[in-house]
Amino acid sequence: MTTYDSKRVAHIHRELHDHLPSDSALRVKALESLLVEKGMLNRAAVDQWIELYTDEIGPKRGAQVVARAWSDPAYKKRLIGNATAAIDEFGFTGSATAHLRAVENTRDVHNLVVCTLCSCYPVSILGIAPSWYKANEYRARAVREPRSVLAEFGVSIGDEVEVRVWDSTAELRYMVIPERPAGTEGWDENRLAALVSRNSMIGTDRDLSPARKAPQR
Amino acid sequence: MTTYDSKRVAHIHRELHDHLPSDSALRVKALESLLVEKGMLNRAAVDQWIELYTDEIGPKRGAQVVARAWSDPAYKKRLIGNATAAIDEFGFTGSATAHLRAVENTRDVHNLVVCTLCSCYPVSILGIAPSWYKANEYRARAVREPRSVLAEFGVSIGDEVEVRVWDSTAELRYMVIPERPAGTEGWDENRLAALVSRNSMIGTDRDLSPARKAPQR
Amino acid sequence: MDGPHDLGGRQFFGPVTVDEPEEAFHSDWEARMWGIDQALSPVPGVNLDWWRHVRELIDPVDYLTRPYFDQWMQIEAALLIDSGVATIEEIVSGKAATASPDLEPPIGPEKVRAASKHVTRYDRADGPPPSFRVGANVRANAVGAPGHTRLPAYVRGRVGRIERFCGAHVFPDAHARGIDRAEPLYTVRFEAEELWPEARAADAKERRACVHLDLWESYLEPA
Amino acid sequence: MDGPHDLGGRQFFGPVTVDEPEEAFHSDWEARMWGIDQALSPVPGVNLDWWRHVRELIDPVDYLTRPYFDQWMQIEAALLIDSGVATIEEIVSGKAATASPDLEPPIGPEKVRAASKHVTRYDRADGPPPSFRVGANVRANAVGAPGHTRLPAYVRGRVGRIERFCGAHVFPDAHARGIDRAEPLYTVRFEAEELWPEARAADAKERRACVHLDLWESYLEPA
Repeated sequence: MTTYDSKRVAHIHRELHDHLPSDSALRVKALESLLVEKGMLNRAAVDQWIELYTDEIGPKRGAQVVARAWSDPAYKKRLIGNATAAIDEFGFTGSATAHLRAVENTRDVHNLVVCTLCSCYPVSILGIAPSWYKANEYRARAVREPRSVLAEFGVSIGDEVEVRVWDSTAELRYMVIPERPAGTEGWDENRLAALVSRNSMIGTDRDLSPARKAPQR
Repeated sequence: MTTYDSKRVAHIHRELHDHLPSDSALRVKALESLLVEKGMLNRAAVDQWIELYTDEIGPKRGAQVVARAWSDPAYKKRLIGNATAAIDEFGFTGSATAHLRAVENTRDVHNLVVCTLCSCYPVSILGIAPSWYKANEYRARAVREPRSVLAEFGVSIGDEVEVRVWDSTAELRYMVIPERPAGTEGWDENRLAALVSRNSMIGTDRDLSPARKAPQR
Repeated sequence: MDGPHDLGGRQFFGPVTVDEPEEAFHSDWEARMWGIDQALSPVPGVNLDWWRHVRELIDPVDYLTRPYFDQWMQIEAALLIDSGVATIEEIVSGKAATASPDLEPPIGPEKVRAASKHVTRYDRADGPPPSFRVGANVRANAVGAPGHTRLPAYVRGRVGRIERFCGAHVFPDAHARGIDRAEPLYTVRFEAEELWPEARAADAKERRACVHLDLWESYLEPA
Repeated sequence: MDGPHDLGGRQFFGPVTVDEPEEAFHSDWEARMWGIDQALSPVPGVNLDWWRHVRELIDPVDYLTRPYFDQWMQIEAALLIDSGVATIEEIVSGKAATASPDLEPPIGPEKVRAASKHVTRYDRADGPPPSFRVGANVRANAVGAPGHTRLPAYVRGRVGRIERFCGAHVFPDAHARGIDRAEPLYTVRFEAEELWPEARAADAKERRACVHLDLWESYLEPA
């Protein structure tokens, strides 16, 4: 049973700091060996989790959701009204998406998602969060200077556009519905989904026009 | 002329981070050589500054001030009323002591000095600040958990004693006048001064009894 | 807790690394650590908020410098030691020297797909009703909490407007101490000018911006 | 500025290193750096508050990890580059590649003793009179300042009591931009219970404590 004792755990962390090897790979290798030996871990299950999130559970899921929202106004309404139920239509509910909210970009509004306190992310539809999302720089700056951060991603936001930042402080998770770009009239969902970058669903990408070069992932 | 441009300087710091060698001694050696070559520095003056602060300007000065305050009630009154003028009677005014304030420990009050924002310290009477005074741990903790910090210095403060922390946020500098210990009746100023530890004038030492073992400096 | 994790609005961090490879995992050990965290036998009493707090308690410099999944390793190590399941010597050596714990057996590979669809809800239907109405102005507490809390420093003492009531959700400050108690949760909108002094300047570069946070009722007072 | 330097009250830093050698300097390079800082030709426009702000602008992780006098080296290096007195290549190589600047010549060893007695005053006799009286309750601003400021985060939005008026002193927020303007300065006493949530608990370990800060008038409002 864990103790919920902050001082005790802070002390354990200092002990670990003093005794663990510096190399992260060595740390993890020893932990894995120990857990297997203690009967607390099945290596094949670890392999399976990694495979699942490498091949299947990732931003392509979110892109499918966005493409349907672009194509089907009734679905978009359901997605904005109750995103958890709407992604369940695809069978995409899962880790960290029990309470999902979809926020929509428009000509006048740009949305940007961050977790300043840790690394909350809608894992079951976007997969493993990129490192920059979990890094000090993004967490510190996204809430205070979103336009400067977006500029580093190559996204320029006009003065007339309101930037809405969503700091994931509770168990709600946020996904951005980017604007459907011009020039995609009549495209089917698969073709549309190919335009939807991961970053556009976090808010660090905005213009998804088929004509643009080198989309930021 | 300096620019007062924060963003520019932050950028320069990142450049320095990327280009300077990791070893501090190498960094300082290169800086010294460059300044001498540019005619901005006299090495013998550097030697002289170091010598002065190694041999002469240090906590022994503060100890003399405290010993006189213990011996001469009129001096103590002047020290508490205007510490800058009172240390000037010894010729001790100088770096960082243009605005000095002396705060007195009593049976009911213990004073502790810190600078949470940088490393402000009454240099001309206490010399170079100890490393712990400038370290993250002391700066973070002294204002929030002074009794725990004092315990690490071996100083136990009873519940009946009020702890007054002084955070040096302006150009005022603070020195603590510790309590004169019992058993020192009739001692002259030199003998008294030998009891006064540096830490007692910062507030991380309290009991200066001649009988105690291993005073904390 | 006023810890190193509370990064929102801290100034002069450098540029964001935008040119990251697209792969989910950037090295084998990161993938292993992530997978271990999904697959290991649960340590009794550990929940998401206590797990987060254990991360927050990592030495502040380590928190800011050690790689992300390296911190996950340290969280799990600390939880194992805290619970008496492993010793620090075992963690360092990777070799068991004490008896195996009597825990729920670990998940096998055949159950991973089903587990990936598992959803943990944090709303509680029987939680208390909301005291604030949508559109009301609220001020976030000026003082934080000594332990785990989800009220970031950058909104403390600031006034925002209730944008939405989200239902009663498990209160993290209590949950991190093992208590499952719900409180009304709100999405609150704060204007940039309320949060950041430089946004008040006439020539502010960051114009027309706001930040939304999801905040529990006891973090808020009427304003 | 909400930077890494604003350390007061940040939790779970480790123990203080109390067993430090008594010598003033613990290594030769530290002594050299300290001496260089005393002895070098002043760079025009640099004052104490801007110098402090230049330290605050060091990369946050470097600020928390690089040795103290190493940071002094980086401050001086940044000021030399900022002023056009040296290039980064010169700083790294230690060899001059550009012309010597037209600055005040450096101090010689014969003048060091006199210089050590030099006092820089920050009070201004012609500054404005105080608006708050001793004993008055005041609340510190909830919002900080975008640049250099000496109002620590841990008192923002909190109520204290004016303990003493210290005269009008040079205002650091302006001084760090090169402006010598004075404002009334006060010593303000804050009770521990006002600052720290855990100090409010009935069984608080840290009892009967207060913190005094010296704060300028524009940091304060009546409470």
